[in-house]
Amino acid sequence: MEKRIGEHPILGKPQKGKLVTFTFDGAAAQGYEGEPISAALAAAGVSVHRYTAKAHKPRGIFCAIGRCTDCVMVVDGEVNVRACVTPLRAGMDVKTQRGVSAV
Amino acid sequence: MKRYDLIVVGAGPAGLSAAIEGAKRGLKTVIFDENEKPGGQLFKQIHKFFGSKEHRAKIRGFKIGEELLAEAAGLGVEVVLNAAVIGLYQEKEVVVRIGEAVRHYKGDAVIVATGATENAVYFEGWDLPGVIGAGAAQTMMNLHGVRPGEKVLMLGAGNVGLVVSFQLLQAGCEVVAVADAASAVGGYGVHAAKVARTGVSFYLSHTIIKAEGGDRVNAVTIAEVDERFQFIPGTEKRFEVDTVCLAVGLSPMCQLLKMAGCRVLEIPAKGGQVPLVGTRGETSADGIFAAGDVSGIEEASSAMIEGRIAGIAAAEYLGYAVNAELEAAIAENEAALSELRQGMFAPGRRGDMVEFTDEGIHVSVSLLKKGYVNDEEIARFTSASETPGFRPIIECTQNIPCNPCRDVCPRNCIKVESITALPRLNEYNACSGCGLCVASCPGQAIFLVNGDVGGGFANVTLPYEFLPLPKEGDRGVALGRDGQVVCEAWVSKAQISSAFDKTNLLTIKVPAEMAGKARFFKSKGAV
Amino acid sequence: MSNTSDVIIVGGGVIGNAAAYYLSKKGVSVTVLEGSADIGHGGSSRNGGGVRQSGRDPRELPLAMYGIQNLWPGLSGELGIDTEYTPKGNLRLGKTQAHLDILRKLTDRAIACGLDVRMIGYEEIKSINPYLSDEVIGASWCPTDGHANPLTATLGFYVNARRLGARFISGEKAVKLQKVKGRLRKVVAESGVYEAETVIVAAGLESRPLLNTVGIDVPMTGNLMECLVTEAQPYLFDQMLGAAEADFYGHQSKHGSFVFGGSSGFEGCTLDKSGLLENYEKTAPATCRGIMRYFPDLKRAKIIRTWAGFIDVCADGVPVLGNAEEVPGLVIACAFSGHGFGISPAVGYNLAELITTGKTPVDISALRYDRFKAKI
Amino acid sequence: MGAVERILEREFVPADDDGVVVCRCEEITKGEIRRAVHDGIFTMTEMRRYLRAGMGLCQGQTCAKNVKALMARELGVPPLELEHATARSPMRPVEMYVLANEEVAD
Repeated sequence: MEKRIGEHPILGKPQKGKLVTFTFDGAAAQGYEGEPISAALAAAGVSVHRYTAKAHKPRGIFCAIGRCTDCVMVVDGEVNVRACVTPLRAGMDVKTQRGVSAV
Repeated sequence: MKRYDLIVVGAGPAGLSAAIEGAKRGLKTVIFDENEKPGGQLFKQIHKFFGSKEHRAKIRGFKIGEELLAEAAGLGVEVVLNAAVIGLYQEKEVVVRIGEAVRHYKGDAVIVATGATENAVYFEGWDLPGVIGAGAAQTMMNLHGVRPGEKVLMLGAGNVGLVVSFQLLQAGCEVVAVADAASAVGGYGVHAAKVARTGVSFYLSHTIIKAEGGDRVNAVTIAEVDERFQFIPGTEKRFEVDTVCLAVGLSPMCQLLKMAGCRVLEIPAKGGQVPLVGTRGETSADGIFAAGDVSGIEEASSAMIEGRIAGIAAAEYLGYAVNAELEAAIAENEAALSELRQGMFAPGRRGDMVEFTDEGIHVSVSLLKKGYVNDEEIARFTSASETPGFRPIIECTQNIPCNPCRDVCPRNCIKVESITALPRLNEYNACSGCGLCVASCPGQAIFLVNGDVGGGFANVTLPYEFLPLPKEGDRGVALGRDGQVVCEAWVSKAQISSAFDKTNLLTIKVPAEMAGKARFFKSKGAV
Repeated sequence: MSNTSDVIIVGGGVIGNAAAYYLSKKGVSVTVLEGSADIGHGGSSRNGGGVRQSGRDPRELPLAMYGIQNLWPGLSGELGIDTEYTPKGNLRLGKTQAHLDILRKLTDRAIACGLDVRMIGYEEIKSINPYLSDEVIGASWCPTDGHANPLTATLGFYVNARRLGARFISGEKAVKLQKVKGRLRKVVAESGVYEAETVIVAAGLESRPLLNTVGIDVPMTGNLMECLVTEAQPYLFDQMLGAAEADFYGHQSKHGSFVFGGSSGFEGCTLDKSGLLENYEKTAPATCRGIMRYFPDLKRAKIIRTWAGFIDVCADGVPVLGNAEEVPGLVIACAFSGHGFGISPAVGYNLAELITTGKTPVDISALRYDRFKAKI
Repeated sequence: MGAVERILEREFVPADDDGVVVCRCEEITKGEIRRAVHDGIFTMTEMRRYLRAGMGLCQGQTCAKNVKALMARELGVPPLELEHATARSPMRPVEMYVLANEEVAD
């Protein structure tokens, strides 16, 4: 199923920025500028944002408003970036976080 | 240091309302909000609000947010977004992160309206991707236009769980079930009914045993619980899902007030830790006020009124309003607030098992257990007649503070005596079939029935907030209140009108004897 | 339950807990009275975690050395709780010639006491910690120093003392010491009266008013200091760090977060109206600026929490420790002046020896309560 | 706040779901929290310090209520008797260079 809502019965067509390219774990991906990184990833079918430090368990979006910090990823080399409240920009380098690093 | 008369933290319904009242009285006012968009939870609430005209009833939450924001801007309130208040220090010093800097501000008065945060429950697999808060689902679909998943199980049959379930359906997701450990639906029955009639099953006295999956949840198992919330072996039910939504309540977010040294109490009925506040929203710390969910979880309508009171109180505290004006405004707003706090869902009655409506009618047990009023019980409240001519069928069975149906009818067909009374028909007034009541009812509980359109058929007009909107002539099936197929149906009319505000009216033709049962429509293609 | 035990310890901080543990191990019955709701409420949970010998006054240096040689290495194993003891050295950093002069003086003094510590230059500093900025021109280096986790160490002593039978009562503030027939016998607290042969007063700043009730005064004052902690970060280094003027200290914890203390220069004159040990709004930003001058690479690390705590600063900067003979039965352990955590196992151990044998393995006579003399 | 005698009469009884994570950030399980109570960890603040439950990135915003209920059950007291941990700034994680950059508001 298409993850993006084309037209919503109440909200109409989602207002989005321009389509931009970024990289996710080294591969090219697309999303709309200004939407949270997590929205672009969800639309691309990505659920796993990180693997935990102790048990190496997958984690993804949980609160989506920057509070639970479960969705943190490595963005442009910076660890622990909350993907749900960080706007997507063209050319961003987004990586799955493992523990507190990208490897 | 930059100083304001009034610093408001949080641009949700309470914060915006507080700032408006302050600014109206001449206070130099600023609002800081950590989010990119103002309005707080209003911007995720796409349903029409309950209440009366004064409470902006039948206006959708996000529109109310826009209205408040415009009003605040018009009064000269500075609304600073992407501005996270990171501390409320002594002497009312507010430290705000804005962009790549922190700024220090002083407020002669500070109103904290930081709202609430979602509760969580833990079970095996709750940390899997795909298990999310109901608020997260709202954020993803209503703010960012992305479906959180395809097949969703909702845990929680309070208002949040019910509203979000309906929103998931509107976004095109499948809701496989709504489960709740409580033995009865906790939210408004009408919210449950509009979900149930689309075919969603309700499992009360059920909770989640475990979620399974690898890199994402792919199944969830629920089971029945006894009165002590212990699992009953053998009652497990497993659903294949890619998403589990948790809607298990909210907690006030009062950390900022705690940091400021305000006295905080733990009050379970208010959702957890709340500041000790007086009738004006004043906390134990001089010049610091609290309003909205941060001082106790309630509806957004109440938050707006609390915000107004706190805004006026801050004005009085700073000498911008005389006490008499404050007292009058408080009395007026308190009257409105107490009106909102009446009925079966009044804060004081939370947790009570209500057996009879204020009118003395035995409440629908099926509504509480299964999310819909069954065919036998509905007769206590309303009935469809198999006669020609339009007649509104009002399936509003609980005393909630709401009366737009009365105000909207051009022919005064509907009366609602006190705001929480069940609507009644004025028999002597002829319904014109305009459909405004159907479109205006925030609970989507009103249907128009024309009991005889010839050939043994009746027309049922129902509210329809989904896409695609079926077209005249489409064939399909009618579903009953319980979401089961009751008969074949044909679309005789699909009405879109700006007066209906996106609640489209779908008129379906069904066999006359089904007029009392047919409450939803599914196109053949969609069955 | 009987309110009589062999020893009463007033104060459930790391000192009190360590003493309770070592006494319980010897079969002594102990009652610990903690005035707040939480064990380790005061400085024990509000410090930078340094376990160092370098930079210490010669009067307390022997205790620090004793602990590092005899107690810290086996402590986690003994307690069954990870105290995160990391003996990977201490760099005390200097940025100016004046700093180097201070460090040199401290180093010479410590060497005279037999400590392995020396001055090192830029190159060697970089080889030990390549992340330090070029502003650092010299440092003292003590390879046997280190750091540990004050939270788990404090609670580790507590949990084990409790397991060995020590009685703990929290929320029980001691208000008065009382002599019976010439010997200290009773501790009157808010909810009860307790009796013992020996009373250890290890209540930090609160010790002073309590000791006053038997006519003893320890010249000390409270100084509200602040620390901050970052989110977990990839591993960078494992030394303990300090600065010549003691205005910056910290380390990276095992968990990955950095714990740093710093100052704004307003210490001692900030407001604390509510008594909540409030942070001062200027301190965390100042500390961050300080850290970035030492570690520019940490600029994007996120601060997740700050906290403040009183240090009990003694008039001459070293603790008061040992018997107060003029009040038989009274043992004092307070005024640790902000560097008590590192020596807490040694203090606890020596107090236990003092109480059970009358002697201590380390000579603590320089820390006597009655040492204070006017300067002229 | 009254005096609390740090004694727990009940023995620790293992449960099937002891392995379930309660504090997501620090991956602390139900069993670890329950066992810590029996070790003598009686307050929310101590639990943070002992196990790091509620000390991670979110600072307990997600788990505090659940940890509290779990501890209360284990201690055999009403949850109301347990105090939440202190609220400390910053209320949201802030990068060091941002916190360091104090702009004078104009």
